[in-house]
Amino acid sequence: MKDNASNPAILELENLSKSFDLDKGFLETIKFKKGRITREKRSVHAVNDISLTITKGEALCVVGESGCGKSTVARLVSGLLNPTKGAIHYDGHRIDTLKGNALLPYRKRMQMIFQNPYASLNPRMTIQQALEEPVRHHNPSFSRGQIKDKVTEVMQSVGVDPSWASRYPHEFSGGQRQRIAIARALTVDPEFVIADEPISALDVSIQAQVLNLMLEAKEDRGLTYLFITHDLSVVQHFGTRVAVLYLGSICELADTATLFANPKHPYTRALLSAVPQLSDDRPNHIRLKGEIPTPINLPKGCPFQSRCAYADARCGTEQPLAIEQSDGSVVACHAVEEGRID
Amino acid sequence: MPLLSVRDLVVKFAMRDETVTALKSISFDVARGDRLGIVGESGAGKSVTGFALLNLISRPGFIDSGEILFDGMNMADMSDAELREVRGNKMAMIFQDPMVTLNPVLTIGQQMVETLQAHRKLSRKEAEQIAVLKLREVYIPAPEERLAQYPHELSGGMRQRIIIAIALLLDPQLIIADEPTTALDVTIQADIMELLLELCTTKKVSLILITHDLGVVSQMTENTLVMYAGRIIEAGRTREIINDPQHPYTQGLINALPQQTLPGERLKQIPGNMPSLSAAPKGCAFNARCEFAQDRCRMEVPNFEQIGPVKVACHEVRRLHHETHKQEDLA
Amino acid sequence: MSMMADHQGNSLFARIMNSNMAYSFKRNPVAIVSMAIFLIITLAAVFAPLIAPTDPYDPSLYDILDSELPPAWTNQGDPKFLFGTDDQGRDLWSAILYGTRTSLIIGICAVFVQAFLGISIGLISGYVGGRIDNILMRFADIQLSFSTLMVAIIFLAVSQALFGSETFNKYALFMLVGVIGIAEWPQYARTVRATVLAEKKKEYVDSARVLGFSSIRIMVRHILPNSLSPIFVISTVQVANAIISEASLSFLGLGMPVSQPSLGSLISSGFDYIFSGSWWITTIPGVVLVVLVLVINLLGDWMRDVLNPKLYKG
Amino acid sequence: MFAYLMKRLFQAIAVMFAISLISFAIQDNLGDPLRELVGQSVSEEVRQELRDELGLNDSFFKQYTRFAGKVLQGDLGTSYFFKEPALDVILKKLPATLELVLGATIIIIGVSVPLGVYTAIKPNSLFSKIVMGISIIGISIPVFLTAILMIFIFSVELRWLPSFGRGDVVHVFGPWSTNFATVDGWLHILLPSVALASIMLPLFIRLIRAEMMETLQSEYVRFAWAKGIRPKRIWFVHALKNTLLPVITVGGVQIGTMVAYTILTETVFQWPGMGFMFLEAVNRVDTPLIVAYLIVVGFIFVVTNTIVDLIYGLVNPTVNLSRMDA
Repeated sequence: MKDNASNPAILELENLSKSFDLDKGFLETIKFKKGRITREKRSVHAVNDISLTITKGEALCVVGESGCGKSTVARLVSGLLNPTKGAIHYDGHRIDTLKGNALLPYRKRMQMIFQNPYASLNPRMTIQQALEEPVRHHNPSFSRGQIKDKVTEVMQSVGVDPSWASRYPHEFSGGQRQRIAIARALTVDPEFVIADEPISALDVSIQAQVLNLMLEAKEDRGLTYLFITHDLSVVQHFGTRVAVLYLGSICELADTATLFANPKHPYTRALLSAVPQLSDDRPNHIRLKGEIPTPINLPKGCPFQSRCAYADARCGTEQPLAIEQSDGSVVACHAVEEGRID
Repeated sequence: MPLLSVRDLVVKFAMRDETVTALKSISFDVARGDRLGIVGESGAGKSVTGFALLNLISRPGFIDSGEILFDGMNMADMSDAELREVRGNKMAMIFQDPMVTLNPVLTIGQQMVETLQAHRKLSRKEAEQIAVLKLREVYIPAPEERLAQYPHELSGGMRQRIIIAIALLLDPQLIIADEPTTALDVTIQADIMELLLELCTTKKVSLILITHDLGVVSQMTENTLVMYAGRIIEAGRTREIINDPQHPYTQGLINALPQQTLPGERLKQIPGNMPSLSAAPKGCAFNARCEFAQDRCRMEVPNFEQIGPVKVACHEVRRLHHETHKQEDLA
Repeated sequence: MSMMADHQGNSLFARIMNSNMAYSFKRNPVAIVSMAIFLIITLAAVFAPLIAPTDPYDPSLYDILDSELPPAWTNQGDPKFLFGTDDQGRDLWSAILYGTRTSLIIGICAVFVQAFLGISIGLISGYVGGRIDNILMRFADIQLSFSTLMVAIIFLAVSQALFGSETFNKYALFMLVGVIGIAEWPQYARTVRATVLAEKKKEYVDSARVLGFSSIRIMVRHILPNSLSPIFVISTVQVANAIISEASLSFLGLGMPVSQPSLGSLISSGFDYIFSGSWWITTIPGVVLVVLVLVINLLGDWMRDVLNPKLYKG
Repeated sequence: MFAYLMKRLFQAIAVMFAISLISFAIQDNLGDPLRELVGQSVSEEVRQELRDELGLNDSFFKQYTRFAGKVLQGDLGTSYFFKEPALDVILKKLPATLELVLGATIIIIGVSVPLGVYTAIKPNSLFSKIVMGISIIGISIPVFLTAILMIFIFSVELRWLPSFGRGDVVHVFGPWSTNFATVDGWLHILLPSVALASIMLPLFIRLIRAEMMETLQSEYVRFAWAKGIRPKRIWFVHALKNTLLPVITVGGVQIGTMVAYTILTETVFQWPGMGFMFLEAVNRVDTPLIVAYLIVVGFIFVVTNTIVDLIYGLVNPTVNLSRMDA
């Protein structure tokens, strides 16, 4: 997949890290511990040294459990957060350092869909207003008619009747709202869409509708997706490539088919085995020790060591590097590297 | 005699301007030791069913009519004292979100001991001993130390284990679990489900598992009810329903899962939305979304009747049943 | 639950006005009666110069010989003076009309000052966050903990001592508006800030940022309209509180002078005569004050029930 | 916890500093100390000399440090009117005010908790509706009007209770004398306490009711019902404990602000406390007394607020422990 010369990279994340300070200001860093006053500054290390390349036309899924930093990745890429370290390149241009109007052209090319359709539309704006606003903002030269046409066009393309445009969001169901939110992102004709858990707040039957809509948009408009989700069955269906995140680090990155057929990282294996299946054979679920540690003051070495059945002394001291395997997948695990796992 | 027998249960909510019916006369049985799944999308009435079984519908909701026969006694017209006797004791409930289910200002120990003392004459010491025993059963490490801890000191998965331990404290005959893992991560969810399954089988406790996840139902339960817009539309053995769903809605629900389609292909979606309770259409509530709907479906509510191995509420199902079998023969 | 979705009532304020709010108003007799009384009092106050038989600000129009006449309906009452007269022989009915006018003007103007300061500070504090937010909110907390009344009493007392009562009386109205307005801004600021913080977390704000809108546009066009319900609710309560504060200050002699009385100074001027049996000088303006404040509070309660904003604490 | 403590302490000091600045500014601008010292008949030259001597021509900073140093030693100047140290005058009046606040606080807590809880548990009962009705009327009556009304009813018309003063007080220690030792003292403090309580009581009832109703809606209360816990335990242990946390923060501050309302009640009831004294001092332009009042009241506010914050930190397990083990 690296030698995919026909499809140029659209987005590159280079050693991207993001941490949030927990103790703000001088006073909060002073702790009283075991009878002694110490200074300590705690931070949540949400994303640690992630490098990723997304090529045109693919749908890269980022999966992981809550607190693994997947939403932070989405927010970093969309510019809602600024990285602590590292760089983000879009189409060859560094964008994480841009501000205000300099970012505007990229805003137009890169849009985001959010998780909660009940919160992602301004409740006090009609659908028409909500959809017109970005069109007007990004195309100041458009006439009233052109704006109206554009809005009608996107509404039709997401399957929302344009005659409902004067209604308010609360008059729509969750699925319809998510369609409208997608329409809003599409009004500026982006080429790259970040979708942060776009279907997890929806019911099963509605999930299928929205997923289909996103697939359609991908084909019709040649969209590239960065798709954040916790749902592996959606990944298998929707993604072309998958990055598995644990405690802010990528543990495995592979083509979807490869990953599902032959997961290598112990965490990926546990994750896949935990998905409840419809079939009646008893699940052979890999039970992990303990629970996900908090991303405050990360342990040295492999972030997964505390729950890993294969962890040894090296895992406790040395952070595993991402190494490309024979089938093209990239895995960060000492046990895999050493061949301790089959 | 089944452990639980629900007959024509109707639950209504008195809203400001109108009274909406959340459960439109549902009936089902749970045998001793049985594990029953209740599946449906949000607003189908599955959570309301769970709370109604404990007669714990809070205002503005109320049980309008029907019987909830639990161990021969009707929960629907018990006094408050009699209800207390049953709740937490013979019939326990596990809630959806472990982060808000435990009282933040009481220790785990206090919340366990009070449950025991509400139903048995026990000293605090004795009660704590039982509590530790139950915490051990749900694989809580260092259970003695947990008693003095407050909920916020524990993770979500740990809290849900404690809630399960509280449910088990008095060895109930029936546990109602309302989406017990929806708020948890996939790997934790699998652990909790495994634990629940293990406890129910070894202790022969009946389980009602309310969920939206067909995969969970498939792996956890023997029987399943599918609910739609306040009614049960399909009921039977879980395997039958998963492998050969009869009601068009159940079929649609299963076919809409991404696993049922090849990667990248369009999913088989059900069009439209579930109608809100106040705007339910005439006839079958599913008629607007059903590809097989006939005039009759828009006029009269279908009966809930045995068709083959399952019970289904659909006018068209008998005909559809035949047709699909014919097609299979041809293929 | 889906049925709840229909009642969430998150639409443009005008829309609520047309549907939900008007509907519940029509069904709520307490709200209707309160609104009617409030309108009557307000209209009477606005048209006081037309309604009042005499001008209570003009000392040449009243006669000390008429002093302490009881209301017209009592035995010694003079039909010329509907509510009797005060200790200086001034027609109480006229004085009350003008007094209500003064009280209402101070109450409403003070709330405008509060709202302007509080909403601007609250919006900035909530949207900008960080150190500015911290400092502003600490400041608000401290000011609140000292209570409006204390701040106002000390400020007014010191200015009275500083400028002498003559100058003070001349500018009393502005001073009252200013001091009640400034002392109460934290109420608004905290409410607005809390709402802004809650709204800011919602994805529609993120969505607007990703679409590249400017901060000011997001603040004014997106966040502010969604923060209106709590502002409306506290505004009613604040008007009631401001009227009470004004009355209390005037009662202490730190507010409107007796020559240009507000309801509070009328009550105060009658207090000395209550033991000698002239109950009406205190009681009648007192009743008017309580009824005015009560109907405003009742309207506020009704609004709180209808708009049902999440009123944030702390 | 440590940071929390330090922050509160730091804030308290900052506030006291601000108060001292304001007090100093008032002292500096309000009235002329020379007039009090020498009268009108002294020549301008002598005045200048005296000014120099008294340090009135020093820089602002120097004058302020002198002022602050004196304040820290408890020297708040001498009252022009009483010809006594201002602090002594205030300390003599302080017990009367504090007892009034104490009486009102007892009434508020004793009445608002049961009523708030009851109206939350049974919101639709007739009694609850009456309580809520009275409480909104209560909020709408200014405290001085309640006081006047009560004097009119209980003193003027019924002649049951005295309308002014403290009555028979018993000396306890230092400047402290109490109302709570004699029947006459109790009778005297009853009306002023009730009047003072009348403004906060409805607020407290409504606050407790609102918090309690919210708590009763919570999942953990629902879970407690599902566990078969007795209603009394659910109401008074599960719900009330969670209700009181926010009530402590709001309520604690409100009790502090009651000191402001004592000015009103003391004026109506001629109660010989600080508030009454303050208004008199204002009328007499007794600057040192005004300044001293400001500093003492500011100190009371700061102390109550700090204590309330600390109590909240101690009572609330989430605040306390999460900071402790952090």
